[in-house]
Amino acid sequence: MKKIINDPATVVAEALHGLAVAHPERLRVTTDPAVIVRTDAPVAGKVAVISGGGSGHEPLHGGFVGSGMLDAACPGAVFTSPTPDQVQAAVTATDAGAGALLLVKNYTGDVLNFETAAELAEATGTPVRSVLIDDDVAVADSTFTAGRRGVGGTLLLEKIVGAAAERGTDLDGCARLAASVVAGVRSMGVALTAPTVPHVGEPSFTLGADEMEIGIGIHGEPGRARVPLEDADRLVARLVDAIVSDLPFVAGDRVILFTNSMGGTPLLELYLAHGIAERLLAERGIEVARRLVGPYVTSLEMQGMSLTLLRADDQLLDLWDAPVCTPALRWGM
Amino acid sequence: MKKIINDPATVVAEALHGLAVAHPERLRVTTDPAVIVRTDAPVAGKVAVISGGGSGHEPLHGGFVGSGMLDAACPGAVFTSPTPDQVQAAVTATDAGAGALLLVKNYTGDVLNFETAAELAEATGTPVRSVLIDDDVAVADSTFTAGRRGVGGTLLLEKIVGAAAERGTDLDGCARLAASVVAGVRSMGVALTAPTVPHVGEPSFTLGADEMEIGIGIHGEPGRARVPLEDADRLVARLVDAIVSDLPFVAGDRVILFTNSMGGTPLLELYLAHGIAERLLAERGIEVARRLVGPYVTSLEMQGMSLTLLRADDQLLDLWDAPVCTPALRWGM
Amino acid sequence: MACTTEDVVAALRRCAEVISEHRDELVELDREIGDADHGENLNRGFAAVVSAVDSTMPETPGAALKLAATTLISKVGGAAGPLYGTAFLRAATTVGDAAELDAPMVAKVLRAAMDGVVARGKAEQGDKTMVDALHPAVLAAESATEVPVGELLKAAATAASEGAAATVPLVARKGRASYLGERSAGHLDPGARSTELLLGAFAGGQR
Amino acid sequence: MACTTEDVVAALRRCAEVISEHRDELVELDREIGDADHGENLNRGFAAVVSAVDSTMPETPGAALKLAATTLISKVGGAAGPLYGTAFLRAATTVGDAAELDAPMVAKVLRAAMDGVVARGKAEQGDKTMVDALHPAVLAAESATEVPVGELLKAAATAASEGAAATVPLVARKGRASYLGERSAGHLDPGARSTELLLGAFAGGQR
Ligand SMILES: Nc1ncnc2c1ncn2[C@@H]1O[C@H](COP(=O)(O)OP(=O)(O)O)[C@@H](O)[C@H]1O
Ligand SMILES: Nc1ncnc2c1ncn2[C@@H]1O[C@H](COP(=O)(O)OP(=O)(O)O)[C@@H](O)[C@H]1O
Ligand SMILES: [Mg+2]
Ligand SMILES: [Mg+2]
Ligand SMILES: [Mg+2]
Ligand SMILES: [Mg+2]
Repeated sequence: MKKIINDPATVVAEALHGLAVAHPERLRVTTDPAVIVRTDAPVAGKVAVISGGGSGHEPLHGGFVGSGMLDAACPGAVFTSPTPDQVQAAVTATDAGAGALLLVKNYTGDVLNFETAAELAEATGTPVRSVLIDDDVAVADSTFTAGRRGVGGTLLLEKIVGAAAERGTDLDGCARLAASVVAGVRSMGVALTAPTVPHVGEPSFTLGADEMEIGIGIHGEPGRARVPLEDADRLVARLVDAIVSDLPFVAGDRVILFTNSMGGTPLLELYLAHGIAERLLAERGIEVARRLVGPYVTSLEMQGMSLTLLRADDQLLDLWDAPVCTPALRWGM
Repeated sequence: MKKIINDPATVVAEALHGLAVAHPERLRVTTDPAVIVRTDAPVAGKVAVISGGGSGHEPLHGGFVGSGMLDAACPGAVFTSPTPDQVQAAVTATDAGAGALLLVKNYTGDVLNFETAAELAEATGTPVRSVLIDDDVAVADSTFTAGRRGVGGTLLLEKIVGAAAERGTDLDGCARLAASVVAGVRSMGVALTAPTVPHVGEPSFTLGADEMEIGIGIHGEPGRARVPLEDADRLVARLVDAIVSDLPFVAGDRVILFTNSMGGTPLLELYLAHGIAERLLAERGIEVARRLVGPYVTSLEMQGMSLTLLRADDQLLDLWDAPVCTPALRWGM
Repeated sequence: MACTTEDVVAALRRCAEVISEHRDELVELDREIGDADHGENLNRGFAAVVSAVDSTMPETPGAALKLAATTLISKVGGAAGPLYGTAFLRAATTVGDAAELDAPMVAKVLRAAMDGVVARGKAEQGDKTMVDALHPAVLAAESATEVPVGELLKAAATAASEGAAATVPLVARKGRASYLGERSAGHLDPGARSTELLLGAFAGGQR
Repeated sequence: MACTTEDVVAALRRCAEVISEHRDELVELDREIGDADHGENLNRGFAAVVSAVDSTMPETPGAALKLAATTLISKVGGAAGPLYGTAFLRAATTVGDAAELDAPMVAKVLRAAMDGVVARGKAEQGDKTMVDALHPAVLAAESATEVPVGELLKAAATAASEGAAATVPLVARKGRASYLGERSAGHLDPGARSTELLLGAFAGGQR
């Protein structure tokens, strides 16, 4: 295993320390339980927007803490959902009386831990609402699975709900908005290589030199199918087809297109893929109104990419455009 | 070779297309010769700040085109310096009568091609100045080498000079400022793995499973020494020691610290390394006044990192803080 | 031969030992059909349980089980954290402040633990989860309430072991392994295996 | 037997062929002590030179050389682009508008080309660059001005070949290979090798 670390057991704690010293003006980090909180929290009168999940997906979620997006993030161990006390501590640190909205990626561990935390927080009198995001079309949404996973759409959800909360939308309004984003967002990813979790020391799965995994999860969970490597045109078409036909997105739709690197895929390739995605959407009459390209929802050093599409009306676009000031996403301020 | 591409021969052209459609409001891309230009160029009365170099280092340079930073960037083939006509076309597209400043990384190819372009541009009547950046302390600066390479410091140079030009500093002033940045900036990097250039198809060099290359260049050029893998504390100390003792940086200095991923090193590790660097600098009495952490000056998917330190007075910090609006670096607007 | 506070604490220590010994195996099982953290998470959690009992010295079996529950909930994360946490919490509630646990009580405790897991995780038998090890263990315990607690626990552990082994051919329908669909068949479920190990540790740490 | 426009154009086509055949070898040489692009860059450049002469049909040897020069400068990039571009440019200037080149002129052209490379790149003999192949080639040409142009070019190519081979033990002091210091010894310089190939192509394309 080749990594710039000291000890697998302390990777997350040391990285959190680095995050804190890197962004002293925007966030502070508490340890035990580990929580990343915007410096000005609690913000009077504002709904607290909180997310979290396993570490190893950076900048998700800690990189999105700040004005206009998350009030706090709860980083678990690498690829492991955080514990209820982390979530509780996040609620306590950000609660300004307007309640807290928990944005939870749909994985059994995340769901159970956030659920437990929500019960505990409600018991202390803070109104808490949870919204599950399950945008990954690679997984069949049936009783034979744990349901669709939350992947790239999480970023769009955090940005848009964060903007609404910043503008003073109340807890119910934020929860309704979040549900509408979840209803209109779909993603799918592909992996060319496997990530290596520090405490494991070897790749999470084995892919042949000429293979790729279509429909990969962001923890290196296997996806829909293992297929021979193919060129970018074909590969991007696969993702676009699966996503578009799922919702479905139709001619005339306006969308936000998010082209995401899983970490190890360089920008050169990512922009190339983005260009293809834009062309394929244009061919279907789908209008890309906004776009984001970069490594934002990653799986350590895994090579691969994902596409996320969100059907967006004027309100969503306006919230997307609203000022945001976080370590990883910043505009308008 | 596992890459999201169609054909090695068209990677750069296709990626440039993707960049253009991803950022229509900020930049436009011309092909043949390939140039990335901010949409509002030429900006009346403003010195044009132009850089460029081989592709594969994204977001450098194209991701830094926009208000407050570069007016244009010239992307060469992967790891290959651009040609004089690209640079000439960039000058033509951005020349507003106040002249052009070329920021050139010190590699033989870049130096020769920019030099040729400068001669050609001067011949057409545009005043052109060139500044070489050679911040890589890994290379001995002697008559036995092509001199130090330009690496991470390039980003700081582009940001600071770009801000000055945006404020109306004239060509001489911009060139003097650039020289002062070059005089005060030092970098060094390390690689854990090798990048694979699309037209080559195999890794640029071979590192054993337990080896790392100290003092790596951003094209996978070998560095100072190949040594056994070591933990983050030791590795970061190596980089800090080499950089600090070179200028030297001394107690009481205020610096901008830039912790850079070479591409394949995930943010989790990068923040961890950043935390160590801040601690080591604090121990030496060097004050980190500003910091930047991320994959900004990369070498395709190479795992590794670099540190860059710039001694910064109030003027440089003020220019660093000035608004910037580019695909990869954005604040204040 | 009933089960005292010391027995429960000793059993918790054996759990930590067994999990630590099998950490890599559980990681590897989870790497095959999950995300390779099960062994690491449980190991972190049970190490914390040992620290907690070291510094707190619980006074009843129920207090020991509750301490284990809250520690697991706050240290493990993932799916297994809340599931095992709930199991220990329900066990503690069932025990109340009894000073010793006899065989019928232990059987009740195991059933309550399983019900807690099912209430949280909604898994049924055959979904290829820890429930597949827990369920036969509970049945075995319930038909061994006449024997000493040690015997009962051994019977439960043996049944858990068989239940775990029986997960190999199953297709997962809950948890992360369910994303694999048919590809999850042919692998031992890591949670079922850890349940087997934990019950083994309670039964005497022989396995 | 002097050298006509057709001869120069044919030689340029042979250059493109030889470089294309040796693309991978030049990439590999550059991978060892540089950045693995030399073969790719020259191949792109000479393919463009062929397109250029196809569409422009130069009317004098000088025009053909100038077309090659500007095409290489605008298509190759890297160190080799401006260096070879300058070499061809100086060659074109030296030729002027002569319709044919005799042996003394070819020797002068080669010297001018080398001077151009040295003026741009500031490399001296022994720095482990293309100059180490060019320099012996120029000397060989200058002592062969009495023989037909074809013979002169063969002598130059042979000398270039020896000069290139002699770069193997050298430690690089210019270009990207210089970063390697002592580690650059033991490798053939890619630029010296391409110079050898190009002069071989001019001499008849036999190698
Ligand atoms: N819904 C569920 N009900 C019961 N057990 C479950 C459920 N989901 C997962 N599990 C168990 O949890 C185990 C995985 O635990 P762990 O790896 O710690 O969590 P995660 O999947 O979050 O990484 C599985 O092997 C399975 O036995
Ligand atoms: N200063 C110089 N003078 C002469 N030749 C040089 C000089 N620097 C480099 N070269 C030649 O250029 C070759 C490398 O060319 P190429 O790989 O195309 O450029 P780059 O190093 O920019 O990638 C070297 O092998 C060497 O022969
Ligand atoms: Mg997990
Ligand atoms: Mg090069
Ligand atoms: Mg797991
Ligand atoms: Mg080269």
